[in-house]
Amino acid sequence: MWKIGLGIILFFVLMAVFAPYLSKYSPNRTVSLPYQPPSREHWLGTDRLGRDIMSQVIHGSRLSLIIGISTGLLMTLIATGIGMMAGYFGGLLDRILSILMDIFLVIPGIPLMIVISSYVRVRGPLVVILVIALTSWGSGARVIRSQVLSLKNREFVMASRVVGESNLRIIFFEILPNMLSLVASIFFNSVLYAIIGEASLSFLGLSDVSKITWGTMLYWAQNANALLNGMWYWVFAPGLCIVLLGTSFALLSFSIDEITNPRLKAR
Amino acid sequence: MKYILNRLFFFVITLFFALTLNFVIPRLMPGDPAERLLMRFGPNIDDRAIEAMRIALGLDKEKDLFTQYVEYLKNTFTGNFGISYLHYPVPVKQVLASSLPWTLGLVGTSTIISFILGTLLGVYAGWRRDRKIGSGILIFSLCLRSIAYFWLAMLFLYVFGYRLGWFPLANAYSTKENLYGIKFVLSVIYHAVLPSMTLIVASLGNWILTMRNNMISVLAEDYIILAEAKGLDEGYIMLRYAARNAILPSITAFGISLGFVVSGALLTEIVYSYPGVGYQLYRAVLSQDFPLIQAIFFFVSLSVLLANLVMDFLYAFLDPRVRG
Amino acid sequence: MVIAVTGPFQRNFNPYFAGATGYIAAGFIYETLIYSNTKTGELIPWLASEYEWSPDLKEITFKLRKNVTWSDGMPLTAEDVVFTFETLRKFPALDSPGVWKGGVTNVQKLDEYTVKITLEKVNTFIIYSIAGVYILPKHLWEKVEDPSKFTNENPVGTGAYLLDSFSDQVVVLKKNPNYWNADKVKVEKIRIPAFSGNESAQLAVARGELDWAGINYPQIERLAQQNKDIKYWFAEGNPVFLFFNLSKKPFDDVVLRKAFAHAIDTDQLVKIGMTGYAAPVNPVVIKSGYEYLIVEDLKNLWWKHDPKTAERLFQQAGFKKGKDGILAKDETKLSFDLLVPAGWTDWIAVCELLSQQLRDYGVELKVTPVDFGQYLQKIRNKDFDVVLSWANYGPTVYHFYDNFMNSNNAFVGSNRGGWIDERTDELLAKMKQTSSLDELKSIIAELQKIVLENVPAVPLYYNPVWFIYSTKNFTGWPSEKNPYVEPRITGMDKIYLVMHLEPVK
Amino acid sequence: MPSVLRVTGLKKEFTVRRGFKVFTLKALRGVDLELNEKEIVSVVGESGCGKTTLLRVLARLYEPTAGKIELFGKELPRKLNRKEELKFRKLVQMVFQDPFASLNPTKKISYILERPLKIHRIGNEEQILKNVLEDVELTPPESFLEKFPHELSGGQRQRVVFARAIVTKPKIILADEPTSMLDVSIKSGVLNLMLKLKAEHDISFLHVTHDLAAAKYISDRIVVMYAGLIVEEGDAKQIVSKPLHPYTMLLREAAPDPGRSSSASLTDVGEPPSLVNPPRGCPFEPRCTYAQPRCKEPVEMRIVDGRKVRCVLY
Amino acid sequence: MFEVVGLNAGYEFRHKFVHAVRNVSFKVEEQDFFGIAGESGCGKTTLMFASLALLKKPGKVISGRVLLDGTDLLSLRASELKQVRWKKISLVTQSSMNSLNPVMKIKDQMADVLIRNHGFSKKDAYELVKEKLKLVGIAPERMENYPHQLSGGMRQRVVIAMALLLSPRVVFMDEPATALDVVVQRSILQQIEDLREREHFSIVFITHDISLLFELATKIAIMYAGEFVEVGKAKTVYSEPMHPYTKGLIEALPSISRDLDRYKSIPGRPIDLALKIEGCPFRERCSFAFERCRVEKPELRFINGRWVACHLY
Ligand SMILES: Nc1ncnc2c1ncn2[C@@H]1O[C@H](COP(=O)(O)OP(=O)(O)OP(=O)(O)O)[C@@H](O)[C@H]1O
Ligand SMILES: Nc1ncnc2c1ncn2[C@@H]1O[C@H](COP(=O)(O)OP(=O)(O)OP(=O)(O)O)[C@@H](O)[C@H]1O
Ligand SMILES: [Mg+2]
Ligand SMILES: [Mg+2]
Repeated sequence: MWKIGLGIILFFVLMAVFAPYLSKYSPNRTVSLPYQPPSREHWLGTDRLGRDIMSQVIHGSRLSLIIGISTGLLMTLIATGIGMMAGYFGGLLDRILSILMDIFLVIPGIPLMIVISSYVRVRGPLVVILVIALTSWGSGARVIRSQVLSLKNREFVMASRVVGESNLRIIFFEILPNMLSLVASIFFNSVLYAIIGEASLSFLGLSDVSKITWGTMLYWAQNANALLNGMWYWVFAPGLCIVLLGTSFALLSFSIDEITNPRLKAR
Repeated sequence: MKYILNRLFFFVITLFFALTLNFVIPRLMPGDPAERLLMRFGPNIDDRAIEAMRIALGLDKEKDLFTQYVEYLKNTFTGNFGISYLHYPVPVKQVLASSLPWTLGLVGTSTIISFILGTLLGVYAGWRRDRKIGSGILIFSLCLRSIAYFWLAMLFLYVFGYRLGWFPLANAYSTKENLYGIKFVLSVIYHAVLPSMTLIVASLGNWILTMRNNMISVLAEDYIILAEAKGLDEGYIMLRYAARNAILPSITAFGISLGFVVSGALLTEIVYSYPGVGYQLYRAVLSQDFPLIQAIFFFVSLSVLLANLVMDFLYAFLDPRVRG
Repeated sequence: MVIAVTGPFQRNFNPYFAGATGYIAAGFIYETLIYSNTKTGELIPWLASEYEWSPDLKEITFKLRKNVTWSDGMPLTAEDVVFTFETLRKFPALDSPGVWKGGVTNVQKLDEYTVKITLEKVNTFIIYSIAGVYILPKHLWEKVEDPSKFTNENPVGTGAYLLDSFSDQVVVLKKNPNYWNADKVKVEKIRIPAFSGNESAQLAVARGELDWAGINYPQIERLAQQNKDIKYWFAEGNPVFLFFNLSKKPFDDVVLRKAFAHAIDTDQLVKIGMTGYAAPVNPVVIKSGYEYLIVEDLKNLWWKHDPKTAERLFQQAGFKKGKDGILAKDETKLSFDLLVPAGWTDWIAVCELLSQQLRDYGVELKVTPVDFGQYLQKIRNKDFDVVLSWANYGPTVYHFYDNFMNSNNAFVGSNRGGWIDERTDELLAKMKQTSSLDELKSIIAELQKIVLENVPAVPLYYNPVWFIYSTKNFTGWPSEKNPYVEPRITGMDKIYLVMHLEPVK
Repeated sequence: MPSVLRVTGLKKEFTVRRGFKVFTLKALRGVDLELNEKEIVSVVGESGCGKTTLLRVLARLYEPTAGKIELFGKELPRKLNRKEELKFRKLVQMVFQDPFASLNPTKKISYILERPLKIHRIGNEEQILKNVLEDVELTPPESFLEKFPHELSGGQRQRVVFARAIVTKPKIILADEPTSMLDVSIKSGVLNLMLKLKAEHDISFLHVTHDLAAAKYISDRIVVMYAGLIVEEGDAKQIVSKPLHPYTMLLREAAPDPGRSSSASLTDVGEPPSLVNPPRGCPFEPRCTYAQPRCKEPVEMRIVDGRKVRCVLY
Repeated sequence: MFEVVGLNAGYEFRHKFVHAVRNVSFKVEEQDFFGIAGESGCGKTTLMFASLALLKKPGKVISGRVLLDGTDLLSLRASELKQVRWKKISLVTQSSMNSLNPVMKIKDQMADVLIRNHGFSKKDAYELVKEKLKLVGIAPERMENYPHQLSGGMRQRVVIAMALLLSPRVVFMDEPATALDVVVQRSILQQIEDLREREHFSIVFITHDISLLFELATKIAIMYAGEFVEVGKAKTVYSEPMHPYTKGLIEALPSISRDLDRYKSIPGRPIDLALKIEGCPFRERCSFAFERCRVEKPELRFINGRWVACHLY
């Protein structure tokens, strides 16, 4: 299953890298009349500014991927950092951080993101990345924490304490390498979450809609009433890309769990 | 009992945190709501109206942060969230009173349906994990998990609302005529079909996956093997032994995932013009209606927290280990 | 009749508030003394049957109609009018028309049906402000502690309609049988369902469920072809400009501004950016209906899209293309953030086009959608280079020039680029104190010259007043051919419009 | 023989939280113990009686609640700075129960063995590693250095664990049931290894087990623990052949022994007392067949036949 | 009475076949205490599941028959199996601590098989439950409890009582007490032995702790790498082991009553069950191995009153 996931991701990565070669037009350029139906010239027609939608789908993979992956990275970083601190050091720190995790876990993400990004006056990919990452690290941190909690009491960790390893070394050299698969799984999940999150924020117009991502394409499509005007493909194409990319990350995350989690393995 | 107290404690802390967050965020950012309030008139507004609005909103007076915070807490607990900027001079309370029930109804029913359906599918997928049907359900749920709620909403709206014309395109009940009694109820249900279908389908994947994984964990337990050795029938083992235990972590997961569902529901409401808080929040954000934003955020958090609390109670009720 | 309004609704029928139901109250339920028709420029007596300026232009006397009653049966009297004005004075939040700020010093009852309004100094424009004051029933509102916070859930007005039923999803109005002008009103019921925004209202339009929708509908012409009942007319609204920050370099240079004016292809902006729904604007920003004010002699100064001239002017201003292909002079590079309010999609589209167009000359405009509040704040703080914005046209051309060029309005009002010029201010002051058309004409002519020579901003198009209607149930709608009213849902225009409708048999 | 480790009045309490209630769990309730040079002392006792806790306190993985620990006659301060800690770690090593869990699965054997050398700045000579591997009878050493733990069998892993414990040439090894997870066929190999290390490297072992037979085989002395207290202590052979304390007798009865002719009836054995509310007197009193009223009062350690026993019978 | 004939079973695992039970045959007589001992991973649990027709994917029985009173369990249909299981044959699983459903009351999880499969009324079922609980020394009131409310030893007893509900002929026990403390373990084993004598059932007892087996079992089978290498009376196998593996085990085992100066462990490690084994599986670790052991696989033969698979005899 992970092969399918990896295949799809690779497909989109290649698409992003070679976007200028793959697309006929610059995605930002008015190259035709607005609202042209699909034709040989414009496979997916043109948008309200007469820009080629196909080129936008291709170029949209760039920012969508970048935002998705960097948000995923940041989220994983925060989750891992906080989860490990809470799990390893325990005590009051753990209690405080745990409550914080739970809070961020329970408070509904999108409203929080909406609220925050509506107050942050600057719009742009960076803001989107920060907003999503800062509000959504809770579940990852919780998983990491419980894993650290169990690893911390594993005997090899105690053994390293007995030979005199320092705490930092234990965290990063003894515990972390044993959690890489978990961290990877969290990362893939975070990317999935980030891709959808970005799309949602963009769809609401809470990101910089002049940058082309699949999310902003949906925003424009919605604003141009694409569905009512029979331009369903304008809504369908970027949405499908989001679903595909999301699914591929979900597949990866799932496969990692399936392979490494002994409980999910065949008995 | 101890468990319950613990959860109550968490509830209070989280609520307090949400409240404070709610207070802090807007104050970290500068801004002039009066102008935003008028922005939705677009470029056809008169500059003089802005000044009048500032005075009306009491934004011309300064107060220190602490006083504001105390006032804010007091107001929150007395249910006084001030006056909505957007619907000036309607109190926020009233705006919420008219929108919260819609969201609660919509999210409540569809989440329960979706959870039950997803859990059943998950039970089956876990039970039949080695068969085609199990993998089929699994892949289906992985795909569903990657669908953005609003996109699904748009597709449904297009296909079932616009193309096929089976369902209404907007609103929570018919606006063509005034309906009363049972007719009104039917109209409400009819209007809720598409939004709730969206919510059900979009959140289904999550429940399936959670339950499937729990099932598989549970299926490795010795008591399942023993139950099989006893010669009990499959269905009985699947439900009474496996699912009954697998549901426990699912319930916790349910509370947690509720945040995601509510998030999705808000987006869905926007697409379907459903008059719930999601749509209000969207409009409040567009017009920088601080009091309304804060109140909605507060209530959404409160509802999710309450639901979590209920789930915790349910958990305690279902798990004798916690109950005892 | 079914009208689309953005909802969901809150029960608030205070006509001084701009919420959705406030719109409904203003005009349908509450009325003004006179009605100022911005389309035709007419002032039509409404609750006042006539009014009269004193010779020194410092007093106006209104005579009220005698047959007007409140919907609870009480008669409308001068008391109510005085009360309303006094309320606006006591609660400045309500004074959105700006009567007191505009120089009114006293409102006085002369007899039961006569009111005199006194002005501090001559200001002929005040009549338009008075046309925005909705008269409130004293016998009910005097009990209200703070009218600026009063939601007026059960409105009692003089208007043509009564509230029939209310819910957050739909407001229903029915005809007021005792309306003073009842025989003119042919629409028995008005149903106003709440829509969450353009998309859902658009869906309803597409299904032919609406008689009147004040919304943008992309590719409306397609729909109009499919459904013969659906018609539209996108009238000229406020003009939209590319404003330069005149207070700093490099836009203090008129040559550069002129270069921009020639470089921009407004046709494309209208056709693609506004999908053809905006009306083109002339360089002197004089709307249709006022063509008589255009000075033919100045037409040689009018600019038009002309790449050659533009390039020449850029050069003349001293700008040369650098290595990156961007025009530069010394330290200054022609690379700017182009501000536009976030969420205003057609405007953003226009900005994208502007950016594309100017790129060809070597000017880089980075489209920067910002939150609306910040947008206004940035303009007010002169913290911008170029911005896509609008100027309030007001009821007449005169209002427009005052809004657009008065130094009082620099940065804070419609004079967004900060045009500050003594001669302009003098002319504008003179304009308010005159009642002679010839004098006005000559003032306007001089102002036009100033505009053409200095290009304080580049006018791009008139923002459309969205208006989609259906002839299935009613006829008599205003249209491009019969523009008797500006088809807005706000204010008094709508009742004036409704009075022209006839049900289809 | 000089003592290398002496413990007096060692107490360890855990704070256990259940919801809002906080309990104090008294895992060690005043343990006195001495470990001499080149000596193997086995601690035996029921599950949960505090054996592991005792070792972990001594290894400074847990902080003791009270009590004195002397190492080579010098009292250890309660808090060690990094330098003191390293010095301590160099002398006192620990071996854990589960050979599958006590080696980091992501690291090669060479890494695992090198780390102590690096930490204690002993220098990273391959020869040292090879020597230790030979010491623990993993030959040829080269073939093991590059392996990952999962490539080794349980017995081999446990030997690696011992190798890691001895690279720094410690004087004391605390061994927590090092054979309980191993298969019967290789158990005694590890026991023999301990004997060998004691003889060849002058290492003293404090060895925790619940296998009385194994304890008898390798130890010089046996200490019997019950509910956080030492109830009997003495020569290994003597304790097994002639237990004094009723609990030791029970333990002796319970131990599997194919050579035994007949076994006493042990059908109802009761359960150990709660450590949250331990009995004031003899902890074994509730289960003891010889219980008397005076057992309800605290019982002191007595010396009988050169052995120590905490029972009123003697 | 209960007989396993030529059983081969294993697991499909990553395109390999782990052949965990290799041609195992044995017979359990009435009231036997049949012990199976062997190193961890040698296939004991697999043997048990295969014998009970309980082996599930990826596990697979390749060949063999399991005869209980003459019927082959492996060839029965599910509905027939349902009748046999628990009534004639039952089991106590490896970690009995987890063998109880944590969310069901003791009485319900004990009685459900009676009510659902064997036509008991509720009342009769609970009566029987009470009776069996008394048998293992647990107060009948305890049946209202949930598993977590019982101590480990009590849970273990409940599982044993459950296995005895329908007075089966044969009870399989897979390491029934290894997770428990020595003292508790001993008392439970004692109880099992007492029960067996009173209730007249046979036990197939699986463990890796052979000292325990030697003490308790009447008959013992030593398993190595999926095969039985020696089968015989427990006492005689202990006093005169024949197979070098059995010998090695006994010599490796510190014992309380026997004083040996030195116990030796068996060198090497068990062979990988995923491999095809040529010759004697033990030969690599055997100090007596000779050429024939490499090429020819020793068959289990009856020598001196017991079965041994070794070329030495
Ligand atoms: N970190 C801890 N926190 C709380 N309680 C603990 C902790 N560690 C041990 N205990 C408790 O202290 C008591 C003694 O535990 P310990 O592990 O020392 O027993 P043990 O003799 O090693 O048992 P076993 O033979 O099962 O290993 C037990 O009741 C245990 O539950
Ligand atoms: N599901 C499985 N997939 C693949 N291999 C398996 C599976 N279950 C067990 N095995 C392998 O089959 C062999 C026999 O396992 P089994 O559980 O029968 O051993 P055992 O003798 O019961 O061991 P223990 O004493 O540890 O319980 C082992 O090598 C094991 O790795
Ligand atoms: Mg222990
Ligand atoms: Mg087993």
